[in-house]
Amino acid sequence: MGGMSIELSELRDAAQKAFPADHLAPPRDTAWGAMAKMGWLMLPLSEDAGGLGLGRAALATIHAEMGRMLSRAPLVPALGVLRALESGEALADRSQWLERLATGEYIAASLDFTDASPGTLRAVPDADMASHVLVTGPGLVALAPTADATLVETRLWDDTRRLFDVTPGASLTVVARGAGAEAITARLREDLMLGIAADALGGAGAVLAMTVDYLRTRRQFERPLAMFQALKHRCADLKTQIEAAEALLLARAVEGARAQDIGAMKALACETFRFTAEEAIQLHGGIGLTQEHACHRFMKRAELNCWLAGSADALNEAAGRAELAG
Amino acid sequence: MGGMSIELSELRDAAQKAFPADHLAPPRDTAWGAMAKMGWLMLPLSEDAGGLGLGRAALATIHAEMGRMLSRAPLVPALGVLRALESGEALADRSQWLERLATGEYIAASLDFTDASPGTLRAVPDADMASHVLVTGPGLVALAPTADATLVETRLWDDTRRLFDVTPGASLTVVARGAGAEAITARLREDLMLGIAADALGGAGAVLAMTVDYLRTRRQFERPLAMFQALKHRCADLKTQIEAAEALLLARAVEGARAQDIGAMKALACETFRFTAEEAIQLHGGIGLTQEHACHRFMKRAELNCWLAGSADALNEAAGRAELAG
Amino acid sequence: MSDDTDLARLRSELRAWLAENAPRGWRAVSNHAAFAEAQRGWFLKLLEGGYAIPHWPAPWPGGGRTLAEQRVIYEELARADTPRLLLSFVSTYHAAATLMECASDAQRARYLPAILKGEFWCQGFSEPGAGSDLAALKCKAVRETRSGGDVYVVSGQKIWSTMAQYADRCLLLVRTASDGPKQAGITFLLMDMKARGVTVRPIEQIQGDEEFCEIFLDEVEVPVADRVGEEGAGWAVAQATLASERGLTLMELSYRMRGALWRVSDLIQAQGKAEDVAVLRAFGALIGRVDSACALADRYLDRRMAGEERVGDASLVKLTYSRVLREYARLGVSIGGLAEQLRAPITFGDLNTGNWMADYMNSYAWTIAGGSDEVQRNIIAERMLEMPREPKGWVA
Amino acid sequence: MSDDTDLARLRSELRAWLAENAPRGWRAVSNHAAFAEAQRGWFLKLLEGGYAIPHWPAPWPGGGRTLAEQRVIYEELARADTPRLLLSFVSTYHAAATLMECASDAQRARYLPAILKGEFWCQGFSEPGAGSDLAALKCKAVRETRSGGDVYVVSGQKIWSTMAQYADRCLLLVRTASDGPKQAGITFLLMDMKARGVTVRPIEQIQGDEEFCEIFLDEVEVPVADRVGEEGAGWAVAQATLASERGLTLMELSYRMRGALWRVSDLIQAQGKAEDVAVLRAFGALIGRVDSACALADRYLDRRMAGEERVGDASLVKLTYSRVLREYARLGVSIGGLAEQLRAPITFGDLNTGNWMADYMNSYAWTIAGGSDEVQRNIIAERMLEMPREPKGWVA
Repeated sequence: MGGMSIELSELRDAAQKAFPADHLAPPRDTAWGAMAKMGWLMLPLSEDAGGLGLGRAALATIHAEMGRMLSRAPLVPALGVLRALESGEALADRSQWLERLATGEYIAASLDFTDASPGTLRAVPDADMASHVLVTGPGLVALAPTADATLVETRLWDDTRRLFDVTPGASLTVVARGAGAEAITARLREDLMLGIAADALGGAGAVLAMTVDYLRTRRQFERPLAMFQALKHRCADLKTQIEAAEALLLARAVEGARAQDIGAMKALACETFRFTAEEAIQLHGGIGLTQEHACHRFMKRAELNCWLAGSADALNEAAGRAELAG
Repeated sequence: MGGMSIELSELRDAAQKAFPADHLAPPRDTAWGAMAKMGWLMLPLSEDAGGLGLGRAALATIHAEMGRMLSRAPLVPALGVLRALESGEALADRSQWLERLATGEYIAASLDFTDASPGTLRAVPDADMASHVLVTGPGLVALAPTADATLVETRLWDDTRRLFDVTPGASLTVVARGAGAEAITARLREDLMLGIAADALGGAGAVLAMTVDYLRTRRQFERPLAMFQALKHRCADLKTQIEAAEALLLARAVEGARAQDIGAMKALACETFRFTAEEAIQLHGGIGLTQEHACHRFMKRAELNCWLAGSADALNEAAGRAELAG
Repeated sequence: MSDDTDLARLRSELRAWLAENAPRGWRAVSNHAAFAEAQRGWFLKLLEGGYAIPHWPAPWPGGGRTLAEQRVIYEELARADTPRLLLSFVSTYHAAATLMECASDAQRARYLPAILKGEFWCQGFSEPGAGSDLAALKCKAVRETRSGGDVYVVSGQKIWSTMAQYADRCLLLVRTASDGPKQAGITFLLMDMKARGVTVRPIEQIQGDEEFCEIFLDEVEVPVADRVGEEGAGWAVAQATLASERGLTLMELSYRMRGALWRVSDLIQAQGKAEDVAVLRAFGALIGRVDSACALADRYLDRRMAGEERVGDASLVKLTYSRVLREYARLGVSIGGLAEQLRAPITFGDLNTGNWMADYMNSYAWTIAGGSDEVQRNIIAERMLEMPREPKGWVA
Repeated sequence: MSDDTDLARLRSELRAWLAENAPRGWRAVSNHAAFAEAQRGWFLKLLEGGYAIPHWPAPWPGGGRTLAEQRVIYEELARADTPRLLLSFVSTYHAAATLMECASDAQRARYLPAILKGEFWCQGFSEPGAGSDLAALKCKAVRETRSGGDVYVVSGQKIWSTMAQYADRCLLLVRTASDGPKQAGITFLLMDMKARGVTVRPIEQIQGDEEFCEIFLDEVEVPVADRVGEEGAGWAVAQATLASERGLTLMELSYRMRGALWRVSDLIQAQGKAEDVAVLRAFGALIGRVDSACALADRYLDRRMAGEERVGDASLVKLTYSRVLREYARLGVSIGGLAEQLRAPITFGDLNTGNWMADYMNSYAWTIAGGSDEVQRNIIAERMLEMPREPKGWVA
């Protein structure tokens, strides 16, 4: 990612060592255990609370690495929720909650921002392994136990993700109320957008690298495909788009970035991944159409990412309105 | 254009002979005189009325040729108005009017479909050489003499066109009323859309041919630019888009085509020209940025065409709505 | 363009016949074996009606149709939403053209009637190592006397054979010589798919279908009597027949896409986006593009009928269709939103199913297979625009 | 990233200074002579303030700034909407870098102070016959004794020299040998634009400006004392200094574009499209793109500061800026509709003027000049992605 601090490069290197690029989409539960062991579940927790005190730049770094290797573990909602609970003024036994999360307990949250279905939370990642799901509403943030909820898994094209529709029961543990709840909800959404955007750009970089490798290796008409200028230029355009979106991701991965700016960035990042994956399949030719080759897994993850944590249409429209009003 | 009748190929050949491609944008008034002499001003007039009785396919053919050589003469509105007057049940001395038009008198019409300015007609081509301007309104089609009108010329980027804002005076000659007027207005709009679309595709073909010639001739890095595959593929994409849009133009250049289908075709044709001209300048490199080279004249005409006889946004929206309703 | 009287009569006869005979509910088929049977049934039914092989010469049943008549037939079959004859495609087009134009009388007498009994054929042209460079194929055939006969012993691998698991016979390109120009060492064989040494492995595709197969050939014996043309003349035989169907196929598929625009309308309504101007404009732009694909395919057929086909015309049609098909599917994916990311059952043998992600993935088959978009662009640039050919070699 | 104390102090000092000194109404200038004078005046004013040449080393006045300080200065100059120093660009960047890094003490002593008096320089690199292949230049220089001195006699033609009609001196690449590799025969001269035999012809551009010029050289005598480096070493001299400004320039221009987004807002309001969701979405997408161009330029500077610049990084920044600038202008053209097709007066020296068609046409200068988009793509593919280089020759 370049120009990053030593702390972040170390984090990146550790992630690449723990989850090498040649072993895509490792099993969720073992990966989750490894993440807990490496302390990633308390990455953003303040040092006072026993965490590493790393900010959004670290979140962007780690989520990008998870995108690169098609992680099945729900680190994006997990870390968002961790930060939400840490700010949860009304949460009794807060430090115990944080300790439980830091050591491996998972609390899920919805990645569907359309709010279409009161009563049921859509697109909740890995609710099957969650103890609770975070519920946000006007002036209220609370935890609902999954033991008490109805979970319905939705079958996805993306085979690296599991999403559930969750209908919570009656019992709720209050995390925050009033303005505090609004602030937590807003920040959670920003974290989720940042997380999905980082995931997307990690994936985009990986699928482009895979494509360039293929073109360099594969020979047709007595030369490597990578010699054909039309293909070179398409790869160069993808590289340029990815680098620009990555630069913007890092610029937005700070506290205090405005929600509309994070949203526009998320839209750009996800469209960049989507287009890169689309081109990657085309550039791989027939082999890209087979289940055996990893190309399609990136493509399906890219398509899904476009709809998690806000769609491009919704986010761009909001950014446009904000600029007009501003 | 291919697959065309002998009559149409003859018309096309005559146009190419009269207005060769190496003499772009000849002076308007001499071109207009030549057109009258060749009988083009009565092309669509029925044979009973002394015309050639050629239909919309002929209009598409001739307007495409005019686009190809950046014609300055207002043939698109002229032939649209001719057809309007021929159907003008309420027009006294109709045959004299038609004869006057067929021999060189010009009656103008607005090419602005937004109807933004009651009282003033916007985007009226060459009103300075018009005896009258056609005024259309709810249940009324009439002629307003320009002698009696205020003409304000608007300065355009496109130096091959002249457009005027025309505020007619009080005196009007009625052409049609009621349902007849509505039908004439509708058909006139279709004719104008077809005319501008044909103009666009003629221009697109010409500017692509010019670009391919340039790339074949110009050498860089010890080879013709046309050897670079990235440039070849871009030209091939332009060629494909132009051929597809041309095929659609010919399919829509028939009586009875639905307005929304002609509109969607017009939007596609004009966007095809616009994109072709944009790519043409890029592919010409520095020389394309000079006034000396003809590239920019096609580009400016392409940009203007996008807004004459309906914009892509308006026409595509209408086509989408019609399909939804249908 | 209005039909003349004969065409109008054909059209109304066919409509009446379809009202009686068009299969219903064929999209609900959920396994390939049943799909293959349904395909065979519909082919035999069409043959009975006289509409299965309009492009074959008379006196084959229903043959001897003009191109204009063929177009009417395909338009009506698409309009009536009948299944494409996916499994009879190779047998009635490529195999038939090969047999009629290049084969011996004995071969014709044996195989053409079998096709009309419902034999399915597949194509064994592509190889894993060759990709777009078809002539680089390596599948090796050595002429020997074995099992008491004069045979080619064939070993190698083929790929992207559509539904080869249900095929009875295969149009096979093999290498019989490896010195000299690569095209010159290619020979054309007709191979029995039930022969010993033939193994078919369906390829699991990204949308979950297994339409394409790999074919593994391990010392398969193909009688020399089943060679088409001379040894080493296989490339010319393949070229002669490869594009035999392109115009009609793409006309049919373009009109099928046009006929499926209601799926976009339904989706817009279901998503409550009928007043979203961005969606309406995108839909309108798509309509123009789909219509242009139809018009271009039509014009291509017109040119062919008029004997005015230009080199590269087929590439224009293929490239346009493949791009528009992608745009069609993408618009559906983007209007449908998160709901389209939920995996739904796929439909066999149809490209515009309303399962938008599946349609999107299927659309790659058209941008990659049968001459990728990249190959088409080369052809258009080099053969129509007369830009220089890709060099044969280079100096680094 | 928050400024540290020194940077924050620089920023507030500069803001205070700009509040006093920033020129007003500079966009209204309607002829080039007045524009050139205004440019010179603003350069001298900035020099007086200590902000004109922050990238020069100390003890030049205002020099010796860190890259971080330079960034602050350019950000603030853009934010205060002051004119770009278009006419001092070559003199303070390329000429200065050439003189400082490659020239003799005598040359430095003579020319650097002249630059600070407000001399304008131009670049004589490109030629009509060479295009992107800069090293193919043909402008010929022969060493002779003439007018009693040791001179190069130069004849040939240069093109795309920005505002050469107002330049005092020219960085000139000439060919002194035509055998051997084309790069090896190139020599770097400093030419007096007032010398006999120099003719400048402004090129009428498509938006009506005449910012670029052709320079015709007819036996122009350039003293050998004005040669930089050895004869035949000109290519290396040019390469060393060509990209000297790229990061800061593109950072400045990207932030200027960001700062000009209000023009899009105004246009949307004026066109009554504040509730057109298609327009809003397109605007939002543009905002993301513009912000990404700013962020990429920033990251490039960060990398340079950290000594981590990669080959190709400058190409990423240039290609991104040029594409986004095009998108910015196109969105304005498409929102503005027919009204944008009416020809309005142009603004000199600004790229985001709100005259959308003029801005659109101006944007080509960035996709074509200074290494076209196509050349940047080659660099990125070959140098960053390690794809094979374009072959030097070929076999047809």
